[in-house]
Amino acid sequence: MGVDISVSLSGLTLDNPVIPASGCFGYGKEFSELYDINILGSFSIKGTTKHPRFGNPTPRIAETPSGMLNAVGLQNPGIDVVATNHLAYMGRYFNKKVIANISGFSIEEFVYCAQKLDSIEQIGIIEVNISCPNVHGGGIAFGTDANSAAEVTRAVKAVTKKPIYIKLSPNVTDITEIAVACENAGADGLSLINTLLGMRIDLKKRRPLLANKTGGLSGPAVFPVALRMVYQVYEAVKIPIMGMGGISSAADVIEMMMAGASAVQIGAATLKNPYICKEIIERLPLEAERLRITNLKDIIGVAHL
Amino acid sequence: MGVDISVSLSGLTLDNPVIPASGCFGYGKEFSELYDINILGSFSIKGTTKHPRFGNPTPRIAETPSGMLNAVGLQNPGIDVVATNHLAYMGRYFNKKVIANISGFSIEEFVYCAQKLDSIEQIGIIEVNISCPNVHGGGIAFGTDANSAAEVTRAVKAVTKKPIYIKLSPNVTDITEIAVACENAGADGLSLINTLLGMRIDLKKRRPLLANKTGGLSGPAVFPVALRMVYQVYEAVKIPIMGMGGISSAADVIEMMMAGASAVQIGAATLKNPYICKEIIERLPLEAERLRITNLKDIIGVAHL
Amino acid sequence: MVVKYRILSNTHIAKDIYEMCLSGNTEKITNSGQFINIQLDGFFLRRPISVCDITDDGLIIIYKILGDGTRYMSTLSAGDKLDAVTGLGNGFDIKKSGNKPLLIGGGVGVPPLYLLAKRLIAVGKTPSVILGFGCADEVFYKESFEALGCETVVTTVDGSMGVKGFVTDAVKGFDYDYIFTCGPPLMLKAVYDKTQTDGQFSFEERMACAIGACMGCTCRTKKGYKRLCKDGPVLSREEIIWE
Amino acid sequence: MVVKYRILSNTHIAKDIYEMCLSGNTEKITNSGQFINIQLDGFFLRRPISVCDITDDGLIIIYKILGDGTRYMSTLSAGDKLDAVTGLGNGFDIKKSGNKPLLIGGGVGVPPLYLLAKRLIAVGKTPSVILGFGCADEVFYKESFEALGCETVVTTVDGSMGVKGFVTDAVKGFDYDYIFTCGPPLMLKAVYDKTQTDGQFSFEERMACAIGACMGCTCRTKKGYKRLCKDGPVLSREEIIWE
Ligand SMILES: Cc1cc2nc3c(=O)[nH]c(=O)nc-3n(C[C@H](O)[C@H](O)[C@H](O)COP(=O)(O)OP(=O)(O)OC[C@H]3O[C@@H](n4cnc5c(N)ncnc54)[C@H](O)[C@@H]3O)c2cc1C
Ligand SMILES: Cc1cc2nc3c(=O)[nH]c(=O)nc-3n(C[C@H](O)[C@H](O)[C@H](O)COP(=O)(O)OP(=O)(O)OC[C@H]3O[C@@H](n4cnc5c(N)ncnc54)[C@H](O)[C@@H]3O)c2cc1C
Ligand SMILES: Cc1cc2nc3c(=O)[nH]c(=O)nc-3n(C[C@H](O)[C@H](O)[C@H](O)COP(=O)(O)O)c2cc1C
Ligand SMILES: Cc1cc2nc3c(=O)[nH]c(=O)nc-3n(C[C@H](O)[C@H](O)[C@H](O)COP(=O)(O)O)c2cc1C
Ligand code: FES
Ligand code: FES
Repeated sequence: MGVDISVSLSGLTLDNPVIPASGCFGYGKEFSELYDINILGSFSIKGTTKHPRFGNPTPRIAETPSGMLNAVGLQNPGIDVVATNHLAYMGRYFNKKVIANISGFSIEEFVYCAQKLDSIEQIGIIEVNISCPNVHGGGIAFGTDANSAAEVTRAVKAVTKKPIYIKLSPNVTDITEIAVACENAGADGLSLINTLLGMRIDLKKRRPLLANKTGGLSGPAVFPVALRMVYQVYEAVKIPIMGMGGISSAADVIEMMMAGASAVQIGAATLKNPYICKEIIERLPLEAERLRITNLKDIIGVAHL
Repeated sequence: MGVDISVSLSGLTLDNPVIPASGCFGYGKEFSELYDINILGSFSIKGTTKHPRFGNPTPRIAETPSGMLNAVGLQNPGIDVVATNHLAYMGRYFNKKVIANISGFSIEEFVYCAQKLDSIEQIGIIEVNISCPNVHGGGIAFGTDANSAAEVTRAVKAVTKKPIYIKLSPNVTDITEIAVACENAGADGLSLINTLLGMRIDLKKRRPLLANKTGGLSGPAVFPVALRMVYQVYEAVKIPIMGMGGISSAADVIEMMMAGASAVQIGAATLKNPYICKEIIERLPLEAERLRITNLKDIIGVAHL
Repeated sequence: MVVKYRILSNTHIAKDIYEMCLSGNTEKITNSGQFINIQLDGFFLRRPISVCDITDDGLIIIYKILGDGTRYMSTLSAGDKLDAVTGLGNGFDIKKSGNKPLLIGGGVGVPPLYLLAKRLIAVGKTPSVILGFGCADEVFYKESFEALGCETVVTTVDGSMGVKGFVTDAVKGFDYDYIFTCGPPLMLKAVYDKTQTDGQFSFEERMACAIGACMGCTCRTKKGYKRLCKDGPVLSREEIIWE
Repeated sequence: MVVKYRILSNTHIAKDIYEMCLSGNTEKITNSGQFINIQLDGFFLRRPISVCDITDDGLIIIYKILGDGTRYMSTLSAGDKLDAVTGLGNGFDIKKSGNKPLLIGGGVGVPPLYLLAKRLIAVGKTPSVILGFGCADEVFYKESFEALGCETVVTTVDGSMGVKGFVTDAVKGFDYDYIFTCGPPLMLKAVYDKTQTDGQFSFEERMACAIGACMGCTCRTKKGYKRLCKDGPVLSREEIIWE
């Protein structure tokens, strides 16, 4: 009895591997009104950019079979406001370290954000999102080109002592190539996957349903793709992986960890059921016991043996 | 009243755009015992290779949210047996032209298959599957490299007068690049998408569930990804597209056509419900009418306007 | 707060329109104009539906069959469970109202105005009501508003009941000093243009979380970006930007 | 053929084991050992379950809660509908049987042997039966086989009922000239090794179409590749290749 569900990420020990994913938990405030979010392993804040952004026009949301599309387009108040207001205020309802998700349209913007966050005690990990469909570097998204990915990694690493996790895009021919490039450039860990590029059409209007035409697919539909990518990347790198994409149950958490994730993030499922992370954390020890797991850390990557 | 649901593909007129997808309809025989399959627009036969293949060990099938993984691995009796036995026998239960799906592990094998089929009257289109995860050309699957894709296209075009449709893989960074390469190399049309590479783990065994470890994801879960790719490719090429990936209703057919497909294929849904193509064909005129469509051909790519 | 409601009834009350009575906790629902977000088996996202009325042991919603989700809802029956996140949105602020409020609803924009009317009456400000529909078959709740004692005018586009035309064609007949309105976007814009008083407008947007976390439903206003699920769905005339 | 069955009952008969009686068309079910493929709301693939018995107006299946699909099945109740593709697989060929057939079932391999026993009795070849389970809690249908007049021995791994051990530990007590067996792969292999007579073995495999079209369930046999859904699930001893 007494399953150990704690995990660790680059020196940071988490009570459990459950982390709400960036963009699906805001800055935690709305959820903190529903339950004490200090039970979470950590959470990843909404992707922040150097400058404030409105994001894309609406509709930004569409439903798909076992999933959803979003084209929020990185709406955020900009890193300065996030650093001074949001993160400062967060202490009132969350007393653990958070993951700061940052994005940019140029290397300089990533660097600006990382620098700004470097001195903030509260931040455990900086998660560098190079996989948002809107972010471009020389015509190709940073996340779809190994050289650009490495470049961002190096630049960000140079300006902060915080552990840096690069968040990878699944919209690539070979995700291990990008993963290895990031590892070689000094990344402390990897987060994968971001959303798959998808689309829906409004049959009555005969137009793309989302104002942005395309959007990012997430939710249970993408789970097998995410799992495959975590499995492949685990074989290609030595740095820890935060696995995500479609997780919506304690069994999914265990499956993702067996594929190679040291911790997991949960996105779309928190939008469908705001209590899902709490429920999963409560369920994890039982599910582990059923599968004769006494320490969750033992199963990381176990499917490879 | 009286919606025209016929479509045409490279000179071939189909009574309707509904085509069971390769690998999900065998050679039609099992379905012909359930209903008169002559109501179909056409169907695409199981992928055929030069030599007979057993395929992968079992388990070959896994379930996923709103979808499934398969790792059949191109089990087939080889092109010679298909040409002499299966296609000959097919005339007893199917009197329309079929689509012959071929695969290969080298250019020579594709060419062998195409040559063999060139003189068979019954075959309306040769569908060249360069996107099966098992098929490699110089270390990279033909379907993930524009040059290899073009090379296969040219080689096959050179040996047959039949219309050639190249079947593309979704597991690429930029599908339009491959599509354009195939068009420039002489392809008459494109089929997309093949399956997304995915995986499941057996929690009790702590091992990949499929004997082949990874498998191809298909079914409704992939519909938004398929739709996006058809939409993108429609803008990049002038040749017709057979759209597929997750279609399971008449509304899906219309959505895929609005994205740019001239006809559609239906795979996983036929495995779940063997009557689905019949049901969709019956439903199509009603659904079209509801959306004020009088001729299905009018909506091909209409979402781009 | 997530509540597992029990369905008491699910009644077809007009063309494609159903009234569903639910039994369960309503403590988080403080204002008219708020909504609940309903989970449906086999659908990933929840469906936002306005609170039409609060009853002794639950609430009433009214919905229209628009797509697959609402069609599925119409197949549910008494005794079935319904999981919903409840008490969402700001709702109408009746304190800001003048003394002669006019409520203008179009189609399934009508339901939230019913609880609003009751709340206004409770503070002595009985509203007048305009209900707009496509045709007579689609009309619902006319009698319910009348039973509250509200002067109620129905408009139908085809003239098959009440005033022929749009809700805005009925506005001139009323003496009012404030409006509350809910309905399709084109109607809201027309009401905005054809009325001059202060007022509150309830908007619709496609939502994911509906609790203010995902930024799925943001709109620009003169007072900054607002999340229609949390800072809305009700906006005041002076803050609205039409795009 | 797709049949919409109506559930008449869904009864818990042993640990994690349910017996479900269905009313509906069974004309396509010609042999014992055939199966139906059941659609469940919220699950993409159907679940293959053996026919346990044919009744006047339908059939009986017995299933074990193994994962989410069978757990969901256990929540269904009388009156609910069940969509199934029916009459699948070759089934047992009783013409090939000797005069003293022995049926060996393990766990949820037991159900198809029940209809088989009835069919054998109908042609005057009353079989003997060995039913293997983990423990006494899991035992089902012992009395049913006895009521048919079959000599029936139960084995349990922990010895809590009948012979302690595996089905193969009970085989030596019988005089038989043919076997029919269904159960988990390890049991089938053990039966194959510990018996010498001709016989038929029913296998399980993960399936997609279950009608022979997708090649999802192929196995190698000495008579070529076979689709377990169409050319199986029953194979004869002489064609089996163990991998
Ligand atoms: C705050 C609010 C209150 C509402 N109150 C009511 C009400 O009281 N009665 C009523 O009938 N309808 C109401 N609606 C609209 C209702 O949410 C949609 O009609 C419903 O979600 C359609 O679901 P569907 O599955 O039938 O349609 P589909 O088109 O199949 O739905 C697909 C997706 O789009 C979303 N969607 C589609 N149309 C709308 C829409 N107009 N607004 C928001 N999301 C949409 C769905 O929620 C779902 O996520 C309200 C909407 C909002 C935002
Ligand atoms: C021909 C045949 C006859 C069967 N007869 C019976 C029976 O009479 N009673 C009974 O209890 N079980 C029977 N089974 C096994 C039964 O199909 C599985 O236990 C069931 O599909 C598990 O579904 P699940 O959703 O609970 O498990 P999950 O593991 O959640 O299922 C996931 C997927 O794997 C498949 N799967 C998992 N285990 C098996 C398995 N052992 N065999 C085939 N597919 C599997 C499921 O069908 C589903 O597609 C039979 C299997 C076959 C092939
Ligand atoms: C509404 C929404 C907004 C998102 N915003 C961000 C973001 O700002 N930064 C980021 O790195 N990922 C963002 N994502 C991606 C998620 O963090 C996650 O990688 C992805 O959704 C896959 O996980 P899921 O299937 O559990 O949702 C967003 C996802 C959703 C659904
Ligand atoms: C069991 C199975 C076998 C398949 N075999 C082939 C094949 O032999 N050749 C091929 O080109 N595609 C094959 N496919 C891919 C389908 O033809 C189709 O491209 C894909 O499944 C997406 O469509 P769907 O979502 O409707 O299934 C197979 C798919 C499945 C599910
Ligand atoms: S729907 Fe998530 S913020 Fe409004
Ligand atoms: S499951 Fe499709 S051939 Fe057997």
